[in-house]
Amino acid sequence: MTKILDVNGLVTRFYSVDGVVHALNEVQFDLEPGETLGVVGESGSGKSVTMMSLLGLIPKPPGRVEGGTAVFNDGSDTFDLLKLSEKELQEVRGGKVGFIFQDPISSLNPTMTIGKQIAESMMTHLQLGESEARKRTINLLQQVGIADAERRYDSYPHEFSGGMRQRVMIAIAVACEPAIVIADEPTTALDVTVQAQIIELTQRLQKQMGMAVVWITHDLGVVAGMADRVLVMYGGTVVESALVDDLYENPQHPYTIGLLGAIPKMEGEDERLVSIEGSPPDLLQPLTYCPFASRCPFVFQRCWKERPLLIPIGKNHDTACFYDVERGAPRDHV
Amino acid sequence: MQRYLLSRLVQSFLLLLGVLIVVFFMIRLTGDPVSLMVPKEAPAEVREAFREANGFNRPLYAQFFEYLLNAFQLDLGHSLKFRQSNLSIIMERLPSTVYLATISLFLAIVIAVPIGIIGGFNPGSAADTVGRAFGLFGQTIPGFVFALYLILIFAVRLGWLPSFGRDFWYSVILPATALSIGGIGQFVRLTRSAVLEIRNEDYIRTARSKGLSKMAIGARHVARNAALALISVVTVQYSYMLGGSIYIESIFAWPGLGNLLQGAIVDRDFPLIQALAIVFSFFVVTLNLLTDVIYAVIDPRIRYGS
Amino acid sequence: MSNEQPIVRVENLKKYFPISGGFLFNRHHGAVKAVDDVSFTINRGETLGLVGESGCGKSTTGRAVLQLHKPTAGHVYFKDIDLTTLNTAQLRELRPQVQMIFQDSVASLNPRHSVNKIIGEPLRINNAGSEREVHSRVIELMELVGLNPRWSKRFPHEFSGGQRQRINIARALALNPSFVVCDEPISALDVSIQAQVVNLLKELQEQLGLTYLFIAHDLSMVRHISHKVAVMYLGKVMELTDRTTLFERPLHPYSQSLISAVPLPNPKLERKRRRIILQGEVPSPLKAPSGCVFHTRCPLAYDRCRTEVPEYREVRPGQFVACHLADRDGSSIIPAQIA
Amino acid sequence: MLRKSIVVIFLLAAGLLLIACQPQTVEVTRVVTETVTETVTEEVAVEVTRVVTETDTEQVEVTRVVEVDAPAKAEGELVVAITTFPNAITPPNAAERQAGNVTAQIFSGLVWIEDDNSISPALAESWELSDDGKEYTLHLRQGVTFHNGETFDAQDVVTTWEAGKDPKNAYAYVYEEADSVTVVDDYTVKITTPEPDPLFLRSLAAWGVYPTDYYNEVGFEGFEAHPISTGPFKFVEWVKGDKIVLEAFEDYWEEGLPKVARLVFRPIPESATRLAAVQTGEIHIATRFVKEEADQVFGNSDVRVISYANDRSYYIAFNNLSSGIGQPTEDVRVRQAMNYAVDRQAIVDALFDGQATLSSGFVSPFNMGFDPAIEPYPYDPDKARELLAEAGYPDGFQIGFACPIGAYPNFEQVCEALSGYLADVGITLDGGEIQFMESGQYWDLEANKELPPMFGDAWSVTNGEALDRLQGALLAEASYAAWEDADLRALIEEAGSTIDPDARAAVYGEIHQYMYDNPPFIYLYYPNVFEVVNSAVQNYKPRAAEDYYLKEVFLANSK
Amino acid sequence: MAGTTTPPAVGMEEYVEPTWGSKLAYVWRLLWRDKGGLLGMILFLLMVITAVFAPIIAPHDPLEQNLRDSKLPPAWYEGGNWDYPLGTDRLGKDIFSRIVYGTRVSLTVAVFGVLIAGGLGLLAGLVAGFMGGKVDGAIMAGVNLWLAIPYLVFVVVIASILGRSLFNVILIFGITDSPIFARVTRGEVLRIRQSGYVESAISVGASTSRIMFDHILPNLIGPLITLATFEMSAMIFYEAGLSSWAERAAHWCQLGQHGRSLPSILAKLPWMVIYPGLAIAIASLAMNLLGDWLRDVLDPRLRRSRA
Repeated sequence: MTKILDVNGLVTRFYSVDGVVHALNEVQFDLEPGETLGVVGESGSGKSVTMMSLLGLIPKPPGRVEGGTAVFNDGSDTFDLLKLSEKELQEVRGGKVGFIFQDPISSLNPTMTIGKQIAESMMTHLQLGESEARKRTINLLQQVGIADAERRYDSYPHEFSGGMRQRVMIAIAVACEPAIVIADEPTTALDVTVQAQIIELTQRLQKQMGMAVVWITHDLGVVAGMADRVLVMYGGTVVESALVDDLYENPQHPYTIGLLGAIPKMEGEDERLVSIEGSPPDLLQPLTYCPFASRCPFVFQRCWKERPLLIPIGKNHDTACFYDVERGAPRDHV
Repeated sequence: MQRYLLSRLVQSFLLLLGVLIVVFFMIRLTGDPVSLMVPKEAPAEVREAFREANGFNRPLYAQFFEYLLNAFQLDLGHSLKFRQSNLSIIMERLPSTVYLATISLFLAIVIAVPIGIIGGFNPGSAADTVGRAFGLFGQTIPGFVFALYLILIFAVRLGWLPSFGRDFWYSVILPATALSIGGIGQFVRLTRSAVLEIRNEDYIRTARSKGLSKMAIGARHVARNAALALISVVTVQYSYMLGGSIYIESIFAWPGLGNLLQGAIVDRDFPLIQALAIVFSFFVVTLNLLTDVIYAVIDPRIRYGS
Repeated sequence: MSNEQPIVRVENLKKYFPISGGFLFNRHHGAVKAVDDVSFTINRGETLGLVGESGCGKSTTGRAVLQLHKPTAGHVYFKDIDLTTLNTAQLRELRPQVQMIFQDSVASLNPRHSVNKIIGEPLRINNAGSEREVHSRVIELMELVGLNPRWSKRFPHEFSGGQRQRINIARALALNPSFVVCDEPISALDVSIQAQVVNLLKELQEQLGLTYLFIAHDLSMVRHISHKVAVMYLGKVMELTDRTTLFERPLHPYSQSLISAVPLPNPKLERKRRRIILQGEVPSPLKAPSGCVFHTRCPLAYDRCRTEVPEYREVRPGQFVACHLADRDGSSIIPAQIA
Repeated sequence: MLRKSIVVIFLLAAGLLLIACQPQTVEVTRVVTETVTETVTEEVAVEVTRVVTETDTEQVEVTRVVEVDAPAKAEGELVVAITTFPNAITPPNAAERQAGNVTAQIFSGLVWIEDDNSISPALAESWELSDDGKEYTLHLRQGVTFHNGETFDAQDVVTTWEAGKDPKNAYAYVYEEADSVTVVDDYTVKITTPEPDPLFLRSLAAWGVYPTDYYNEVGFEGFEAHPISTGPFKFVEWVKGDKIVLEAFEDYWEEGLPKVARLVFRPIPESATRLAAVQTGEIHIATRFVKEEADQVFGNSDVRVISYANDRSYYIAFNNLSSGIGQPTEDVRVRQAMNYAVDRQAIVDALFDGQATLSSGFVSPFNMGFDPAIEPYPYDPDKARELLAEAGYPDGFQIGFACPIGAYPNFEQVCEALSGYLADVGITLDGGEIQFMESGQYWDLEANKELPPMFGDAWSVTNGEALDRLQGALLAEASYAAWEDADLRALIEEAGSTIDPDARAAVYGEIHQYMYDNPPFIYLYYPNVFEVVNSAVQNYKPRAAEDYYLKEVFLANSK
Repeated sequence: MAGTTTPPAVGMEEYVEPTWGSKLAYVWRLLWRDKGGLLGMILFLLMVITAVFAPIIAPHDPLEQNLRDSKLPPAWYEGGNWDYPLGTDRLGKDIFSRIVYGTRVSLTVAVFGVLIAGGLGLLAGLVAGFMGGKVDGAIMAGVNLWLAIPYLVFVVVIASILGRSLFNVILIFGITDSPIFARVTRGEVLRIRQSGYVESAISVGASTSRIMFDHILPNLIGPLITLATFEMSAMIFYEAGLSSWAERAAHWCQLGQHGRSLPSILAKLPWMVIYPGLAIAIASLAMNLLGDWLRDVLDPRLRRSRA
């Protein structure tokens, strides 16, 4: 199967007051059509920046995408996202790639009716007239589970609850039936019961429309249930990538191991949580050694001298670490 | 929303009442009105007659209550100089001032807002630089100096436009330009910063993620929200233009309220100054109220809000 | 815990926020019943977890217990002293013993104060010794919570989120309190950091014999740290019991759905699990539903729930529930719902 | 950002370039210029501008030769700028000179004051004065009609008097100078005054007549809104704050007048705007400029400058009624010394480009009885020091000094300059500085005699006699007087009751001399005023009191 | 765990207490980044230096008149001389010296005007924001009332009652400008009161005065300094217009003193207006630029924390 998205060596930097923030350091991943890719990592690890960089959504200045390729191939078209002009990118955004953002309160324009905010996308990409767009928007609103869609078309965001707003966001993202939907922590701001609703809705729409979904989250629980594959990011780089079962059963990167250990179990007696001591890396320094070195329990001298690259260690399982956790010794052939 | 507006209405009314009281006593603090108003050459008995005729011999509280009572009946007293009801004098001049202020405001908005929007969308660009400089220029050049140069250039040197008065439709061009320059400066800066701020809002990111063009984002998402940020400033500026255009009206011999006030101050026509102060305050209060109404109309969060 | 002696006793606590406004004169249009008739006890050295979705009143409960919000009604006994009857001065005297850790570690630290000043503030307020003594206590506290004492002159923005929360904890512990309300202390933190803070809180509890009221919306964390758990919904406690019982045999349909909604970090289990997905969202506390407040979303609701407020009572020893169904047959509804 | 700032400065500089293009002109024209307008022949008016440069070479430049061809009938529109917004345009109410000038075109008075200050008949063709000097019998002109067609007769004079002394009027007291006005027959009226009043007949010039029927019909307010009299122009409309429009009255009693069909007054308070508007041709006559402004139109053939002395005497008053009691200024030598200490000419040169007449007393060169032999005090600081030493103040003294702000042109600077000269002879100021005050507050204090022992002021008269000014400033009971001198009082009272003009002139001469020797003031100057008029304007003659009559003015056709 | 030698972790470096030097260096970095702020700061410092050392800088007494040298053009024009670098006015006073001393006056007016306005506003805003309820309502009603009354009424009234003096100009600015400070202060107080650190201070038993002086006031400084800068710019601007007002003191421009003849002066003696006018424009520009910069630097919402 051809990959719908193949990203290699993506580098993004932010030129801030305090210096250059090395936000992305040669990020590498791919996406198959129709699959769900979970992207996990803590804040600042570069999960959102990666996706925003691909579609030219990072604020410029101070941001700058400085390297890499991101080949998009939906069967009919093949092109490098990073080489597109702003105008070409506009066609991709919303048309071929939909976005769902974290905070549905601030992510919707407070002074525009939600109907218009959805229809706008259709009118731009599908060249629909206003009435046609309205019809399809109402239809879409019903699909995302908003009752009384006809009337709600003319409502403003503040009249909606958080969960409803997130449904609207989803409607905006899928309005033009994109090939990829990128969901950037879409449930973080929501309550558990609502989170469950949103997850279910996304999965249903994904099946219906056959989209690939990139689900960015810091919650390993959320992706466990829905992702096909999981990408773990740390310090602006991908540290591990594996099929979901493989990752949870057989994590290879010390960071992934730590992350899994940090989540309390929902059954049985509680043991002490595994905590990853220390703080996330300072991205003001260029990444010349392993970003996790300062917090890694397995760290050894090489980790401070060299940056580990993503290497395949099993079927569909890559990791960026010099240490073989299973063997309890440094990898020798890397 | 009606409740909200009603309550704002009542508040405005109370505010006006406060203005009436404060203005009365402040004006009275300035001294014996009689010696200010009677010509220097007039003999003493004339002064006393005048005092009596105008009721200045009564106790202050009696004068105050009469003034208040009259004010409620829209009687703002009589001008000493013009010997007419202040309100009728003011009403004669009001249309000119409103006309000038409105054109100026329109001019300021039409010129400044696009400059601000362009600057806000392209911070650091050449257009932004020029726009900001223009804004600073507007805020640093005194309006009346600017006005004099407008006359020198466009009336005297080039002979394109009349130098004073309100005789032709194009008479308004020079005074309106002079009056709007300060507002332009302010609007450029505010629009720019509003746009800059809105550009960083999450919903603009959402709009971009939909693949909208810059134009569409600017027109549909930024403009309305930036307008919200500008409304209160625009109304403040408008009330300034209505009330603070003394220099400009005077320079252009524009038959408006500012000119009237200038004359009233020169002539020490305190009843008229008092009435004008009240009318200007009325503008301010009304415009504040109007701001609230506009907000209520265009900001859906207030329109349906709690 | 063996020590079954209640240190905190909350009885019928209510906190209503009046809605007022209007022109000319403030008129009361009603009240938001943020906390409506909540009762619980916490034993010495124990942790009571308080969970619920946003807007359920759990934070208000925490603040009302500490009298940071004056309760509308009810009593809060701390070591048999009724806090609700104390005046400001008396309360101030008692403050050292009851402390709070706040949610937002960024906002709860004054950006213009150094760490030394922040952690030392409670000591200074309560005149706990000379400046030198205060400083040495600050150093001690920083070490206790795992902060490098040499950073005491730094300012909050120079710390990471986890470190800031440690500063918060150190401040709360400065006066050797016996009871600490932790208001969502970890929800703003990254997963790996959450574990650090929770571990720290647990260690401190063991070390210092602290009693916690632990407020959170993350059920797995609450399960991890708590001895007893209370589930709140729209200002009322729906269910209160020890944590094992709650997570294994919840009686209230709300508890059940809440637990079932927690995503498990285990793909196989997660795929197998059947969720109870509640419809809709928490209604506005302004317009709380009649009868059982949960009836609008309850998959099992019937007529009685719409009209009659279910009594909050001990259905089984140590398990308090407010549900009509539990009244009929507490145990029978569980297996049907949870896979 | 630096780039931005540079642009800002550039823009500012660009704005200033407009200003900066002026200095060259300035330097070139930094000459003492004197503009004189004279009519050379009856046929042709030649405007001659004589430029006297610093090197004293004389240049005569004929700027424009205009056909003088007075039109047979009234034609054209004359636009005149006035500097304030008139409060009213009826004689008893028109509060100041500018409003009075509008009024003067609509109304005619009973007598007419000629340019040389002599009195000639107007609506009263002749008159007799009773022996006791209190009763005037006026014989009125026949066949005069009002603008509305009413015929003018004796009853109208009574109406005028009655309407004029209505206390609602600002100048009611002018009419109250008459005790009674009675009709003798249709064209004869008798007017009595309580005391013999040498100036009374003059004030009848200001009694613009009211039409009885019309006034009774419309009343006070109605008349204010639409005045009707027998003047050369009739009222058309008054757009408040914008313009007053008059048009020629065809049945005006003086044959062949007026000569313009329409007369429009435009209030333009800002002098720069007036100057601009007269240059653009939007207005024909603009008044009240200072020398520097008039210089701006130098060389512009579309307009010409008219300058003339204004009978407004500027002075620094001393006080011996209240605050000045016990001060050194009570000594006449000190007051003389202070008059010697000031270099008037330098002040006038610096601040008025020399365009002012120096003052030697309160009787001005434009007044009856002025003695040209009395020269202004020369600048002689040594003499001043000598006199001070003689008076017992060899090291000078300290004294309070106040000046009004915004009342008179350049007066603040004049006061400053003056204080500098006083300091040179050792006279310093209380508090180290002049007490400057807003004019309203200033008059207030002046009327209450609460100003410091030394204060600046000015006093103008409009009737060619110094009497009003003398009475107002030097009789203790007058509102604004600060000085009392028994001898001087006797002289002033004598002037006030001497009816015979020649005898009165002699008294004025005595007063002039007395006040020179025994100065109650530091005398300053009479400033020239400047007007700029369109070259087409003919026959325009303003007077020293800044009043003018436009009935004979016409607009030349040639352009 | 593999026991290894680990260099000090990133972000864990020894904390060095900032010295004055390092603080200044930081400010310098912030200035260097925003060249407008830099320009504003340089101009502002120049103004301060000029004001402080006016007697040393100015070649003449600003009040010294010399009628013989009146109306001289600037030195580089024909007829000018370097005794009077920027020429003289009609009384022969040195324009340059007057600008130098005028800087003093303008700065005095701006600084004290802002101090009065800020003081009054701060007090009112603090009380309103902190007490809330009826007190707040009453104070804010007063503030709105104050704002609704035209500024000229204050000018006319204060001029009439107190006469004209530098002090009264300051007083007018102080009084008319204070509502702005009151509003901003109140808004900030309300915001800070809601903040977590105030709540946590209450929870450790902090007294009201401690909260006020230790928590609220220090956090008000940033926004108020920024506001003060902008208001000072406005005051310098308006002081020039009102300077007719404060007589005697050597003012920039003295527009009012020239009164109606200003335009003719512009035409005939332009240096009397251009250079003082330029001084005002530059001062106003400096304060505006400085204000923009301070807003960026002091506004905690815009400040970047070290990650």
